[in-house]
Amino acid sequence: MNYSVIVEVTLRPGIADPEGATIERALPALGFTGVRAVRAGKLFRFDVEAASSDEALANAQALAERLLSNPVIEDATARLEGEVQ
Amino acid sequence: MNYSVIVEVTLRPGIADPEGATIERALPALGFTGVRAVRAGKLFRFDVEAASSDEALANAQALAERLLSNPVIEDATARLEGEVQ
Amino acid sequence: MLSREPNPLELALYGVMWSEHCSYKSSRLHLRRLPSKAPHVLVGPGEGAGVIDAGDGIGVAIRIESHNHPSAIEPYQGAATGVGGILRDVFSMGARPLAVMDPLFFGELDDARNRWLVEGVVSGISGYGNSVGVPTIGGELTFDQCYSANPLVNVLAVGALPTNRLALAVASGVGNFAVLLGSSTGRDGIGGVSVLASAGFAGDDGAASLDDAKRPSVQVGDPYEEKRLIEACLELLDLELVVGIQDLGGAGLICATCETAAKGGVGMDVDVTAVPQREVGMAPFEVMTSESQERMLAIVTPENFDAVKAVCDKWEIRANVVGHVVEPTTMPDGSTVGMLRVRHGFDGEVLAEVPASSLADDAPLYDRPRSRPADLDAVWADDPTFDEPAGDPAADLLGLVVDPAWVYRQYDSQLFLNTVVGPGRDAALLRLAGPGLPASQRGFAVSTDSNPRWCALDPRVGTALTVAEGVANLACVGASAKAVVNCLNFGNPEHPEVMWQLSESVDGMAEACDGLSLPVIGGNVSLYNESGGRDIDPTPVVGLLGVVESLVAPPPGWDWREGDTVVLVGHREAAGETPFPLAGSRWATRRGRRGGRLAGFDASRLVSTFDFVTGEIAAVCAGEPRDVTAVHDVSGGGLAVALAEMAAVSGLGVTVARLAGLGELFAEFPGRFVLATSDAEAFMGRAVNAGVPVTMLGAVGGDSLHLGGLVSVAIADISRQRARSLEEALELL
Amino acid sequence: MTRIAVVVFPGSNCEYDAAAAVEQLGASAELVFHSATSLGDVDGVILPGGFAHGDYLRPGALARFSPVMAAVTDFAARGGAVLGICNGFQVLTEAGLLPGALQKNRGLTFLCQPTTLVVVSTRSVLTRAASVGAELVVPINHFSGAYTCDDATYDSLVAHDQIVLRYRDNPNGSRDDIAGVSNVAGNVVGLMPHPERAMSTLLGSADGRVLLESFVGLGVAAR
Ligand SMILES: Nc1ncnc2c1ncn2[C@@H]1O[C@H](COP(=O)(O)OP(=O)(O)O)[C@@H](O)[C@H]1O
Ligand SMILES: [Mg+2]
Repeated sequence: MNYSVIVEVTLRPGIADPEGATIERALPALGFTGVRAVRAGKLFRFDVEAASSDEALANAQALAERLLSNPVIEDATARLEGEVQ
Repeated sequence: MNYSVIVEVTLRPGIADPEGATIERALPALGFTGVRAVRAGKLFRFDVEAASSDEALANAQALAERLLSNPVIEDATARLEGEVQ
Repeated sequence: MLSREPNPLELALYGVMWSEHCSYKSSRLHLRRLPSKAPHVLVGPGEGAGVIDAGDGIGVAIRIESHNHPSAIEPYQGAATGVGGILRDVFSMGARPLAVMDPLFFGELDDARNRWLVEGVVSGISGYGNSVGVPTIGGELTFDQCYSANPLVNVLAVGALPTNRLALAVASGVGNFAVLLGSSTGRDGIGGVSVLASAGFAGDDGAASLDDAKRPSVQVGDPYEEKRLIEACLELLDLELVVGIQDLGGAGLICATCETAAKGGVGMDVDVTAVPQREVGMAPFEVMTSESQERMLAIVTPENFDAVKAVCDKWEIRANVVGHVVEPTTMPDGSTVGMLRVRHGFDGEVLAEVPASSLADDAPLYDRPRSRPADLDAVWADDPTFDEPAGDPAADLLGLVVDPAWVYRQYDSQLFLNTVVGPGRDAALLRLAGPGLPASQRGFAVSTDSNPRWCALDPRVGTALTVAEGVANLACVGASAKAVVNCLNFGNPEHPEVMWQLSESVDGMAEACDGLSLPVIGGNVSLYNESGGRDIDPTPVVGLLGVVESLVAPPPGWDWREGDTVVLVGHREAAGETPFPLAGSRWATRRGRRGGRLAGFDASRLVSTFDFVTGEIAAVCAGEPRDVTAVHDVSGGGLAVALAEMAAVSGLGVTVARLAGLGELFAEFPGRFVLATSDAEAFMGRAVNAGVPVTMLGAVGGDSLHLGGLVSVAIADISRQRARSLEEALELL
Repeated sequence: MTRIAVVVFPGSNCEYDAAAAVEQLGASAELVFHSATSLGDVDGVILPGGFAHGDYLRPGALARFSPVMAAVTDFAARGGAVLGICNGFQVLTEAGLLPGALQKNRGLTFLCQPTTLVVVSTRSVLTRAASVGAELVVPINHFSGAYTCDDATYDSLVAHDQIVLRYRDNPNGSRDDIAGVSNVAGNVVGLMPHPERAMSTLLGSADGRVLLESFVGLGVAAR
């Protein structure tokens, strides 16, 4: 079976996020008010071949932690989007 | 009211994704098999102050399209995560 | 020191300030033996950066520092924040940063984690250095098992200033404000210096648990903030709006406030609530010791504060008054002491009160036990010079040629239109020019060098030879050496063998600097570098700064031309004498031979050779007609590698008729140069006149390198191997 | 004397270099801070290289909203000569003044190295003084330099002779080896290589001169 997976990588709480902070500082000048706490992260979408959805998710989570993020500063979570052909 | 929002920015179909391709190439050496069609994107999380959840989402979608993505190569979608204090 | 029991906050502040990293308590005793004086030294060790007078009203500031332990945990951010920190040291002197160099040391690349570290560190330096807008013009790249899991990431920065803009980190003027500039303060790197740089990597209990314990210490760099901070600070100094200025580095605000107060002989009240905080609920200890990046402390008169604020607003930099300079306190015995007070509100509760100088200057001084390693004689006896079989020297040569271009291509090496010789050659050579500097035709040159293979065999001689190698590299671009900075990367100082290595290394550096008339104007010590429970090989990194008086034409490169004569300046191996030593060479190390004795360090012999080569090349730079067409010093890999690199770059071979043996091919010791000349007779005449040993090696031509019947190899093979070997090892090809 | 405005965004870093190159050619250069709402009385504008706003979000994404960009857009619409070098090129595409977008390099690393450019069109303010087919050695210095556009845009680029420079050996995965493009009128040009870094043999190459000479000289006269 093939499963489509999404991995979100975000900076851990307390870790400085210069990109998010810079975007937030720029917003009022662009006419966007009332936007706060901007945090920038990464997103990965891929297909995993596995015997079950549980196995697919476990593989994706392992991949997320080992390759797509550095657990010292980032959190990574995988979630299943659905089955694909 | 304050709403927590997530914006996902992904490359438009047909636009080359060197980052996704590089990750995909590196996988077998790390023992990950059966992973395909890797696409890399960006994720933004922020809080929006608005009168209603509809307004919050509309603001976020506008921000996503005007600033957070480049329509020449990227698609952007905003979704509501919930209310925050 | 205090005539009472310190409270917990005070104790904690002492703990951080007296840590190894901040106080140099194990090394200070030894560093005193380094010579630091010369007429052209404007600022010696002890300030943010050393500064020399380079002529034409221009001062050049230089400083080197390690960021080893942070880089082992988060290579990108560890390296990036290393660049940020060293730049602040330089612009805190009033100098505009003009160049960065990055000596790097990693474990072998057959290990995936080491490959991950290499890619992370290089992209961190690239990401920060390019974005902050300072060219990275060179560095070093060394692989050895001893750095596995404990990479060394040293960063050197050079800046230039009109000598009248020189700024010092001093607080004076009672009533003046201490203004915090730049980023808000978070919990980044709380206790970072004491936690990270003063403890080793235990190794056996597994990397994961160790990473967990150290997680909160990771700092994230923001080159964009730093770029604006540089522009704002230089503008403040140009407008003479600050009394003193200091960067916030290790131990953050506490270090900057107590050091500036101690230097000014004044007291300072610091209000923790006035510090802009990125996170909620930070304790005073956290605010005072956070190592959040991109922050500076400026001492400003109240009248100038509005003008300071205006400059900071323009550059979108925060500026908050966090301290007041106050009168020193009169003690019962009549003496006066500048007190550092940490308060909750300027009129609020005093949370800590300690003499500023006791925090800054009174750290204990250790004379840790030293002992010569017990196995040293056995190591010396195992000398490859006498019994290692020749094997296939051509294959050895191909195994030794590596072009680090994959690394330095990732660095902007050209910004400011100064780079005459960029990375990839012997030393970098830049025009001495930049925004706000007086006009000058001078150039400055920088080289970083190290040789842990030599220093493992003999830290004293190895370090002395390393200094000489730096001078040789400068000579290749026509620059006269003016000053030395050093970064002493060693193992655990609680091991007597490590302290012996450190002490020997300092003596070797002192001997070389005395012999070559060079002042040491700055340095940094990184201890507790251990991998898998084993101390790293002693790794003193030497940074050399030189000046070219007239730079109107580029110096010769490595590329010789058809018909040129290739000559060797420096000693040849004489028949019947002891062969050139192969101990500590890259050739021997590749064969697993790590023993033997080094050649000695002989200053008088080196000086005449260095002066001759420097003069020849400086003449080319000055635009004088010369017959020298190419130059390269003999260093890592020996004469064989030097010739192979020149052949590869030129696409033209050379045939060398006679070579004494493996020693002449692969031995490494400074003081030998390969030059090419279009007029051999004239060149030899000048060398003989200068009393410098010189021999003709052969004529340029053909598409192969033939070395004395020992090596015959096609240039195409050398070029391919050079270009590919690093990326292949990184598994990128 | 030809007057050139060099725009300084926070995070720009090649502004002094661009100004020095322009002055070397006998024109005058004025640094204009991004908060300015007018360019003053100038004959041309350069958006220099660097990392405007830290390149956060995307290179050029925040800079294009700077107040000065309204003046640049207006100047371009009136036929003024506008040159974006490297980060400046990225700003111009984000601002919609040039078609396409610049993506990360193929190898996912920053690249600072000499490249050989081939002049494709002389119908631009940057290439008027050059000749088609000429090869110029000019360094690149970027992470996001791979030119990208959809097929319709590409066809239109070709139809209107908007491809100005190509790489001889594509270093970054750019579509059709594109190193620089212009708008239809040819008065707005962006390129990833740095001609201001190729102004003297002391620094390795003087091949950038012909490009900047076009820009400060002929380009303006043709307005
Ligand atoms: N980490 C690095 N960053 C930038 N440049 C480097 C790096 N490592 C090596 N280089 C450059 O590659 C060239 C060769 O280095 P090296 O072999 O150490 O030179 P040498 O033997 O002359 O001291 C030098 O120009 C050096 O600056
Ligand atoms: Mg050398």
